Amino acid sequence: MQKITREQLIAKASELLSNGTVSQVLGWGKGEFDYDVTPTLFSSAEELENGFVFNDFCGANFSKYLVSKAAKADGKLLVFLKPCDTYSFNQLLTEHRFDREKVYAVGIPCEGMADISKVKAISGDGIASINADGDNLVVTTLYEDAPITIATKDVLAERCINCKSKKHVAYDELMGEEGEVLASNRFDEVARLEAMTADERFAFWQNELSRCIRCNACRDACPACTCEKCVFDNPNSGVENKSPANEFEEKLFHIIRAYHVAGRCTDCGECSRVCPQNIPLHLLNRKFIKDINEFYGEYQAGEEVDSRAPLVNYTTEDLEPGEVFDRGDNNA
Amino acid sequence: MQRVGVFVCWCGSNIAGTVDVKAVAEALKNEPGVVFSTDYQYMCSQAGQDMIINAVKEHNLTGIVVCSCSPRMHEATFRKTAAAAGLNPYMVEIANIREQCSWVHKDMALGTEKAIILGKAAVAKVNLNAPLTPGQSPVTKRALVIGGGIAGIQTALDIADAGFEVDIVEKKPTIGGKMAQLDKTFPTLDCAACILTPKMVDVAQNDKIRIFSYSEVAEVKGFVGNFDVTIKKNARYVKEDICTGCGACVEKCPMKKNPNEFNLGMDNRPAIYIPFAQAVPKVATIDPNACNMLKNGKCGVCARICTAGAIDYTQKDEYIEEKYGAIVVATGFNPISMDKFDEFAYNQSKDVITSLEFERLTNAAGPTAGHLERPSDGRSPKTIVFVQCVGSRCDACAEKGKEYCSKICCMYTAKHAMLVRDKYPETEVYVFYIDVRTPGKNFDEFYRRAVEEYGVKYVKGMVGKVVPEGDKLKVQASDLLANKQLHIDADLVVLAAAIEPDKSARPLATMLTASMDTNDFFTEAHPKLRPVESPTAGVFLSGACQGPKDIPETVSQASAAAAKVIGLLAKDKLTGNPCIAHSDELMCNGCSSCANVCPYGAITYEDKEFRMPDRTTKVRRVASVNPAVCQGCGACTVACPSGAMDLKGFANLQIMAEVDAICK
Amino acid sequence: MNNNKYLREELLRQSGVNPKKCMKCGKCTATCPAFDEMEYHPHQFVSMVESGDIEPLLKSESLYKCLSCFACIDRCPRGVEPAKLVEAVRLSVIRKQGGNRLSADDVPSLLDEDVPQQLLVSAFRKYSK
Amino acid sequence: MQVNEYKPLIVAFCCNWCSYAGADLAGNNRLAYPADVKIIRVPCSCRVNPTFILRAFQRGADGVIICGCHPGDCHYTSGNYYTRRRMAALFSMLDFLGIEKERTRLEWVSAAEGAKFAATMNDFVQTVASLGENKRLEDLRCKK
Repeated sequence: MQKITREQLIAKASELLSNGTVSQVLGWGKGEFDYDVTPTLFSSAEELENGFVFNDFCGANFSKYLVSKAAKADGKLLVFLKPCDTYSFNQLLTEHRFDREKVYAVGIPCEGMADISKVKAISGDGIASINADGDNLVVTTLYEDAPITIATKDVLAERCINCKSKKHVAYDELMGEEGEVLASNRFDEVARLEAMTADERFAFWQNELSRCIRCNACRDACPACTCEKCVFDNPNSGVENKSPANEFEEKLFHIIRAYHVAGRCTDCGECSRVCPQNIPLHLLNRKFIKDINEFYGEYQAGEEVDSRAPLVNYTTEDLEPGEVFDRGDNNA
Repeated sequence: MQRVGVFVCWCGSNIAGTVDVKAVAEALKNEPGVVFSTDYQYMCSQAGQDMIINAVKEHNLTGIVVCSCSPRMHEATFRKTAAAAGLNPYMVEIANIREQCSWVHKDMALGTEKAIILGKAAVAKVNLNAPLTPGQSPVTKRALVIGGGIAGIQTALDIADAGFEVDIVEKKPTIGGKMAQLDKTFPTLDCAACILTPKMVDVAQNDKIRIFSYSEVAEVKGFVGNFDVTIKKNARYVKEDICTGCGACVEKCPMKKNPNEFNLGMDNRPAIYIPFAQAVPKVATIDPNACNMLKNGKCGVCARICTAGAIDYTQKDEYIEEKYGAIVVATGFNPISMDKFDEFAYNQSKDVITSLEFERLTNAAGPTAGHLERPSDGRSPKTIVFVQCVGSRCDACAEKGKEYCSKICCMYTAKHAMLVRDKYPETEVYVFYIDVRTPGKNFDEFYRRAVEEYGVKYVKGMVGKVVPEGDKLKVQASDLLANKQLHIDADLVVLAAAIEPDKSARPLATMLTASMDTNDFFTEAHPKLRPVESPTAGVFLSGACQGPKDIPETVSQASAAAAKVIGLLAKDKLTGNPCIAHSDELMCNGCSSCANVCPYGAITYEDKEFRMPDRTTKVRRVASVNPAVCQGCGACTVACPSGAMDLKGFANLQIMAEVDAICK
Repeated sequence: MNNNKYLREELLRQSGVNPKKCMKCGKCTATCPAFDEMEYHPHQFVSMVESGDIEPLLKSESLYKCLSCFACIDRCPRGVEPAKLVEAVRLSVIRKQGGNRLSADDVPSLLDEDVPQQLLVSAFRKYSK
Repeated sequence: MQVNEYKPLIVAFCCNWCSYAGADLAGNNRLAYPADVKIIRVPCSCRVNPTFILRAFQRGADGVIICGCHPGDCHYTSGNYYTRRRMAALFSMLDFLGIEKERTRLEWVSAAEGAKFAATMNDFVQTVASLGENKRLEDLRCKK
């Protein structure tokens, strides 16, 4: 159950629309089902009342939408940002991807969002409705007579279980209480993989990446992937390719995708959220983040506007690539 | 499709000995685009080059591959050959089948196989080559020298001597810098003023040189050959062109008690002042923080006394925009602050001074008219302790001091000690040293003279603490060779403070996009081979802004920098390297990744309007590469996430084609 | 010699001192208030430990003359921290069987109206296992 | 000397100013190394895009080595510092995906280090040869 309600958000949005602070609202819109919430632009209190939703499935990070939508809006654009979204917001500002003056950002608290695939794993398919009831979700399906009650905490998305921060690093206005940067265990899974043998790791990734259907959802949802034209669509890049014709290209795509956001990725987890094949893509990003933290000192992309990403920076004392693999031995 | 000609060189038996050149030529015939393939004994000979020229004409070749020695050897040669044949010189690729094939492999079969592969890679690349034309940019034939010390003065004089106009920007009211404050110079002991002031006069009288004193650089735009610089001329409240420097105002000014910067605060000056008698320009300056008229409108004595009418209380800071082809940084150094060195009691006793202060104390134009007197009571000191390496050669992690050796202290301390013993032979002089470093012509001889002829007591060890007690300074020190602790009652303690770059250097480096090391010394383009150039084209380094230096070294570097500037300004046009980065605006996101990694500051951003497919327009921030500044390293091409940035001559597709050819 | 090598490494490990950083300026010794009491001075501790010449130090009264005032640590331009090395050598002696410099029985004889209690406590801690 | 039948394919990216000159010097001094090494000249090691490395593996390379000026000696002052970070991140990622880390290497070879160049190549070829064919990052379509 979120601490902030749909009604509070609509009231805030309507107020800002009516007093002229903003001309449009970027918010979560009603989809076909209760769980497929869609990013939507609202222009009036009426539209908000009819279409705006806020529930445990509002995971979408709106920062990326600002790149295209903020420039087009006549006045300011209101955007609701969960704590993790604000990091992407700052990172995009660092990269000059939208005009800060065109945006009115309202920070909202987040209790963690649910993962629909985890819900379906319990309830089965054919979900007709999902409603929050205290700390539970009540699910009705076409195939079950009685509603199924699921504890929300049992179906939280992986990124929310390992939430890195409940603190907003950017906003014009904050609703609810400000949270703290959390000590999360988000690198545990990466560490577990690192501890495996190379063969085991290869088998793990072979299994995961071979499921890729190259739908590009990870790229399209990623707030760091805002290129005017992606390198994979650029014929002059030499790596242009559109489909995962074989396993090399699956790997190539995912290595390059992760490499291109390395140092810029805020670890918002959108890539894994949107992956229809449930590939744990965030692990690739977190591997880079973990490495960068260990090699070059702690760095959280988006924590500060105008911070210099580690891969476009250096010190004369940086470790050698060969030393990367020796570190463990030295400590032993 | 290109029409490629392949020319395989035997290099006598150098290549042909381990590579079957005929087989190579034959194999490459079948590569895509190749219409002609041959081999010859010496491709670089006139006959070989003629063979290429004829083949280009005969077969309408558009690209050339020479399989020969290293491109580092003969790429330039074959580019000229191509140009002679009417081709663009950048349509040539070299396959290095000598240094990287025949000379390192002994097996004919393996060598031939590898030579064919290297040839294929070159063919694959040349198929994607495009004609490149080096950019040309005009050169503004004027130079700017930032800093008017001996470095800046020498550079300016040398440039002006070659017939080019030079402007000097100096933030103090006069040029002269640190050298003007010195008494004598080592190792010859001639007086600093006697050799410096004539040069200052030369600067003033040279019609090619303009001096912007009491001024600073406010903004730098542009690039090599074409800098646009904004100079901020601070208000000195005296009209420079009218003031005769007679000094009447200085004498009559009632606000007399202001610390005199030129004498390092050891005496006072009036609110209106001329730093020293030989100042250039010899013009008065009003200190706005000291002048009663400027502070509360009461006084006006100087304006009344000035018969020339030069005083102007309403003067404002002035911004002047100028164009230059080259910029020389000569911002110099300062001694570091002694605030953190409590053990030497610098802040507790007036009789603990820095070496630069000692220079003023012994200078005939200084606060004591050259008589060595203790700052506290004016008595002449009987025992003087010199301490070396104060704040130099410290640990990188130490809270105080610098890691480097300040280089000049050993010699000036020997000079000071020698001068004291010479003028006041009854004075006892101790020098505490860690090492005495005297590389330089006649330097060690000079130091030995101080010890052997003048009886200066050099003690290997360091001073641990100085405690003022009564009118004495209790100095506790170690004598490491005697394994003793010494206790000396000194009258004067002189600290050889480390030197550091002037504080103005850091913001200036940012403006110039010139790089600095962690100590804020400017970095040279190459530590051995290009010591007076900064990595930023058109920016040159003169004097101690690049590292600690004594006067002879500073002057030689200043002249070297001038020579580099003259070489640049002598050109009418600058021809660039055409293998530079360029950005595809349609794909650029304006994310600044490329600009962050560019070592030369060659990338700028502009907001550009783009027509969208739906006929609307959209303004986007996009990168543009300045062809005159880009050196073609390619760092930006990898930083660019979208692949909008590419490198001409080493394009993504070209390198990938080479990879493919090798791996086929 | 082997024994010395082991002891040397142990002393360096315990103290965390890197004697190679020393540039032999002698500022530590220059600043030492206990110089006249000490047979070996701070800079000698650094160079003797570095060269493995540790035996004389182990036997020297200097170990107990060092005031642990840390002036040498404060003044060292190279961050070598000689006092930590003196401390490490002292510890290596008093930690040996029967190595205590001060036993509880000695204390009463040392009592003196002018000696502050605190000093005895601190000496006891410094000189005993 | 151990005779290894398997001939690996090694792609070496060398910066024009130091390592390529170092390779030339190895040639001038006739310091032998296996013909399996094929050098591609780039202006600076920082020109080497990770995609080039992956491309080489895709097309059948068994090892890729990048050589640049020693840190601090870069012709472009700082290019190799970026290379060092990029390659540290990339190599670590390849290792994370289970691709043998011995197949990638970054070495600093100056223009004076012809002997080091030859020794490095000998060592790298031997290392890669002992791993055998690159199977984990290959594209079967590119096989003959």
